[in-house]
Formats: sequence, C-alpha cells, structure tokens
Amino acid sequence: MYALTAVTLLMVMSLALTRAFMGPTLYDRILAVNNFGTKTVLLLAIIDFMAGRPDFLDIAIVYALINFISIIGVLRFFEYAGNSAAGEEN
Amino acid sequence: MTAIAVLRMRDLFAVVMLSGIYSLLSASLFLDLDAVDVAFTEAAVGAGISTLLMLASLKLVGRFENKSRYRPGLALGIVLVTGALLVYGTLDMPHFGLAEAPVHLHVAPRYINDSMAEIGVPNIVTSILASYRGYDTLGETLVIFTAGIGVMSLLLVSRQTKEEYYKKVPADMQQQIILRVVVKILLPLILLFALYVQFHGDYGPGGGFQAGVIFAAGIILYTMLFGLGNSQRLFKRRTMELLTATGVLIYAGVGVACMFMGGNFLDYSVLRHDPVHGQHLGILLVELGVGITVAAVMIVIFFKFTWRTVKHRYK
Amino acid sequence: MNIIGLYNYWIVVLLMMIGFYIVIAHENLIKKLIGLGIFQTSVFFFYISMGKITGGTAPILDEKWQLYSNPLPHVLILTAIVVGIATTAMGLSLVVRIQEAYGSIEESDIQAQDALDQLECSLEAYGIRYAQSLNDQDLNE
Amino acid sequence: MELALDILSWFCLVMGSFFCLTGGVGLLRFPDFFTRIHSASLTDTLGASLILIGLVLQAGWGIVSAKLVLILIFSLLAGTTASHAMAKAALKSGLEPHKNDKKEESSGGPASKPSLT
Repeated sequence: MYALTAVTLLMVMSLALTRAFMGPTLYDRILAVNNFGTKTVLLLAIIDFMAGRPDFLDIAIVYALINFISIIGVLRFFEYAGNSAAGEEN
Repeated sequence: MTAIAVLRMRDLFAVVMLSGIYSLLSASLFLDLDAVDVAFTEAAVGAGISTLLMLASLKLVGRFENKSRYRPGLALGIVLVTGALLVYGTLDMPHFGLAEAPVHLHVAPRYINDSMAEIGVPNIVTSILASYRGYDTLGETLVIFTAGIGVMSLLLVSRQTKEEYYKKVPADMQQQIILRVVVKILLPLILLFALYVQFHGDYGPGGGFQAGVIFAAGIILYTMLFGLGNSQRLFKRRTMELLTATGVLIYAGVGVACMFMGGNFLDYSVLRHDPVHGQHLGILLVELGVGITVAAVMIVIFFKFTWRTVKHRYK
Repeated sequence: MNIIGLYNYWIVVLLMMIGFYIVIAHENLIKKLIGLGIFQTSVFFFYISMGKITGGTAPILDEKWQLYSNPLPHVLILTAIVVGIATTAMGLSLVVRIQEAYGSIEESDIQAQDALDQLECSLEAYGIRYAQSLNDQDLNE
Repeated sequence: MELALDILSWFCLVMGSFFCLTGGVGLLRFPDFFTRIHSASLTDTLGASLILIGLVLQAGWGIVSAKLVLILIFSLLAGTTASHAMAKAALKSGLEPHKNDKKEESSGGPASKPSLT
C-alpha cells in the first residue's frame, strides 16, 4: 500500500517536473517547484514508513519548512527585482 | 531519478529553481541509501540556503545569461573520454550494497559495535562526528568560519549605505500582511525545531550542522519578510561576528579543557568521572559550538549579500 | 549481473560528467558554480552509495536492527555538504565582486577586458620608458 | 479494530494519492498559471492531509504521529500561504488571468476563480 502511494507520488512529481521544465512563465516554475516540494515531504514520510523506521520524520518536517522558506525567498526576490519583465522569460 | 540533472543546463534563471529540485531529489535518494543525517543536511542546506544565496547573487549580477557561446565540441569530447575512463575504472569496484566490500571491513565494524559502550550515543554518525573524528570536525568548523570571514571581507558595505537604507525603508515594507502573520506564527516553531534538532542529535538524525542551518533559515525568513532593519536590530552585526568566533572557541575550548583535565585534546572521557557521561557532555558542547558557528556564519553571509543588493538599489 | 551491480557508479559518473561539462563549456560564472555543485553532489553520491549495505538500515542504534549501513561516509559527507555551501557562498561573493569590477560575469568578456588592460598597461609602461629615455637624451644633450 | 484501522488508513492513502495525481495532471494540463495554481493548491491541501492522516492511523499513538500532525499543521499553514503569495505576486507582476471569451462559459468558471484566493 505504501508502495502504491509512493509510486503515485513519484508520478505526480514527474508531472510537476515536466511543468517546471516547460513552464511558460516564471511563476509556473515556482508553482511547480512548490508542488514538487510538498510531494517530496509526503514521499519522505512514506519512505520512512516503508523502511520501518518512522522516527526519521524530522527530515520531512525540515523539508516542509525549507520548501516554504525557499518559495517565500523566490517571491521576495521577484518583488525586489524591479526589472522582472512581467514574469516572461527569454 | 537522477537523470533529471541532464535537463538542467537550459536557461540561467530556471537553473536555480531546478537546482532546488535537484537537491530535494538527491536528499530523498540519500534517505533511500540510509544516510539519514546526510539527507537532513542536504535538505536544509541544498534546498534552502544555497537556493537563497544563489538568488541573492543573481539579483546582484542580473539573471540572464546574455550570450550562449558554448564550445560544445571540445568540451563534450573531453567529458566523454573522461567519463569512459571512469566507467572503465568502476569495473573493478565492489558491487552496490555488498556487505563484504572493503569499505565495510576496516574501521566501520568497530564504530558500529563498540560506540554504544564507549560513547553511549545511539546515533553513530553523531558519535563519530563529534568524538572519534573530532579533529576533523574542528577543522571543518574552522573552514566554515574562514569562509564566513572571507565573505564578510569581500562584501563590505559602508555605514553610509545602511543609514540611507534605514531612512528609506519604512515606505516599502507595509505589504504582505497574510505572509507576515503566518510567519509570525511559524517562526517560533522553526526556531524551536532547530533547537530540538540540535539537542536531539544524539538520539536521532540531527546535530549541530543541521540545527545551525535550520536556525539560520528561520532568521533569513524573518529578514525577508520584516526587512533588514528589523532583523539587524535583533541580530547586531558585532554580535553575530562575535558568535561566529564563539562557536569555534567553544569547540576548541572543550578540547583544551580535556587537556587540562588530564586527557588528550578532544578526549571527552575525562570531563566527568564516568567516561560515558564525559563523552555525552563533550559531544553536547561540541555540537553546540558547531551549531553556533554554522548559524552565525550563514546569517552573516546572507546579511552581507542582502546589504549588497540594498547598496545597488540605492546607489 | 556482473555488470548490472555497478549501476550506482555509473550514475555517479554521469552526474560528475554533467557537472564537469557545465564547468568547462559554459561561460557564465554562476552557471559554472552550479556545475561545480553538481560535481560535488556526484562525489557525495559516490561516498554514500559505497556505504550502503543491502538490507542494512540507517546507523542509529536500535534493538530491532542488526545490520547497519556504514556510518563513516555519512560523517564525511555531512561535513562536506556544509563546507560546500560555505565555499559556494565564498565563490558567489567573488562573482559579485567580479561583476562589480568588470560589469560582466561571462568568462570571455572578462578575459577580453583583461587582455585590453594588459595591452594598455604594457603600452603605458612602454610609453613611460620611452618618455624617460627621451628625458635621458635631453639630459645628455 | 486493527483491520478497521488498516482499511481506513489505506482508504485515506489511496484517496490522498488520487487527489495528488489529479492535482498533478491539472498542473500539467491546465491552460494558464491561475488555473494551474487552483488545481495544484486545492488538491495539494486535500491530498496531503489525507495521506498524512492515513499515516497517522498506521502509526498509532506516540511521537511519530505527533510529528505527522506537526507536518500536517505546517503544510496546511505554509502551503496555503505560499500559494496565496504566489498568486498575489503573479497578479501584481501583471500576469492576466486567462479570459475565455472565445470558448464556452463553463470552462471559464474555474479560470477566474483562483484570483480571489
């Protein structure tokens, strides 16, 4: 059962990754990265359970934290960067 | 899973985002390979701090790679030849996951079998890090300290710029109310969690390095949302610079204290009557030193980068 | 079977070569630093995958488990990651200074500017010597 | 009792992965940023909560489920806030929501919604 969930999560992660590669605007990429991050948190939790040592959930917590922080960081970066050309990339 | 990296050499800005993803992925791979502590560190460092630093410096140098003049032919040739040689070299290596590989036969069994009796800490990684290979870790801490000093001296910002900033800043900081409220709720949790990681490192994954990075990440989050002015008021430049040195001093001081108590440098067994208790105390102090140094250095580096951007903005 | 068991090294080599390629083929200094990061990660993978034992578990002692993966590479890599970020920060700050000094972080631009500077310098040196020799001649006469 | 818990947690896990998958497909297939953030963040909240709840049911009482609940709370707070911040930043930077004046009205509904969140 864990394996099924893990495989699904991996599929979702690859979908998000595709979006991150394609992403016409920058915000699409940010969104995809964020989505990817939350899925990684879940995947880590499930890997912990699969390995039978669920006391390593700390890593998943760190992930959740760091993901949030880096998303906020990226957004701040774009607000400050005055020359952000409406999110369009070259 | 790792083939992701191949696709990463596209355009410049997205590369930073993708490197964030890349380190997320590599951390889950580390977890899969049983390297819990490493996964922890990679998660905190690679995905968080290094992405933020990359962004900060991209802000400074502009985000577009203006020319795409590659020299693919020669480079590709060199890479392929080297790769082929390396693959040829791996043919003699022991198989993946083999328990009889020479790596596992030398000192590792001793660490695994005896560290509980000698150190009394369930997390072998911590006991090796802080006790068996204490010199090594002292050296690493010094390297981090030195890198902090290097960044400080490279990215000096005059007091004039700072005063300019303080004068102008209240105008552009009154947005993002929801974010600020949520961060206010979350920040104590983050800092508390960092402390938990710091002191729980003996029993689970964690320790000084990770805790320092998480702590720094929390402070960086605060800085990003509440402005440099506020956080500089909380974390004075002088204090932070002193703290970077304090961590290293704690570490080395523990070592010297061991010598005074009649042991070798960084031989914690003499710190208490019972050697195991001594080891516990020593590891705790040393990890604390590491944590302080790492956190302070990361915060200082981030502040320096941000001041630099401020300087560019108001020039 | 003989060959398949080595796939972890091949992944490492692949990653390492990607990083290497980025470092030598790209002009942008930030990109080079990222390539260096990938190279670094490949070395991490190398160590960690050597430490893995099939059926083993993470090296945190517990009564339930008998076989643990090798903790030594974990220690080395753990410190290496943090040192890596510190050195990356150092490199980034150097890049920032280079940008401020040269106005560009493309390697070819920097080299072109350096060459130009050198040319000017040597011309200047030549000019000074030329002027001095003129002076000398003046004095002699 | 054990069996009931197991079934419940499996159900949660399956539903959670289903929602995550839906969100992923939406993220990939929807036409513009705001519809994508709509699909991603909504299903994210539900899917992540379901998976975490399923894991809590498996873990039973103890530090593990406490940590899981912590992750749950955190992801509820942080995920929603992050998507709010993203949507706001995108809107501010001048990214227009996808206006469906040529196509039929039904697919235009979700397109204009997320800008409110």
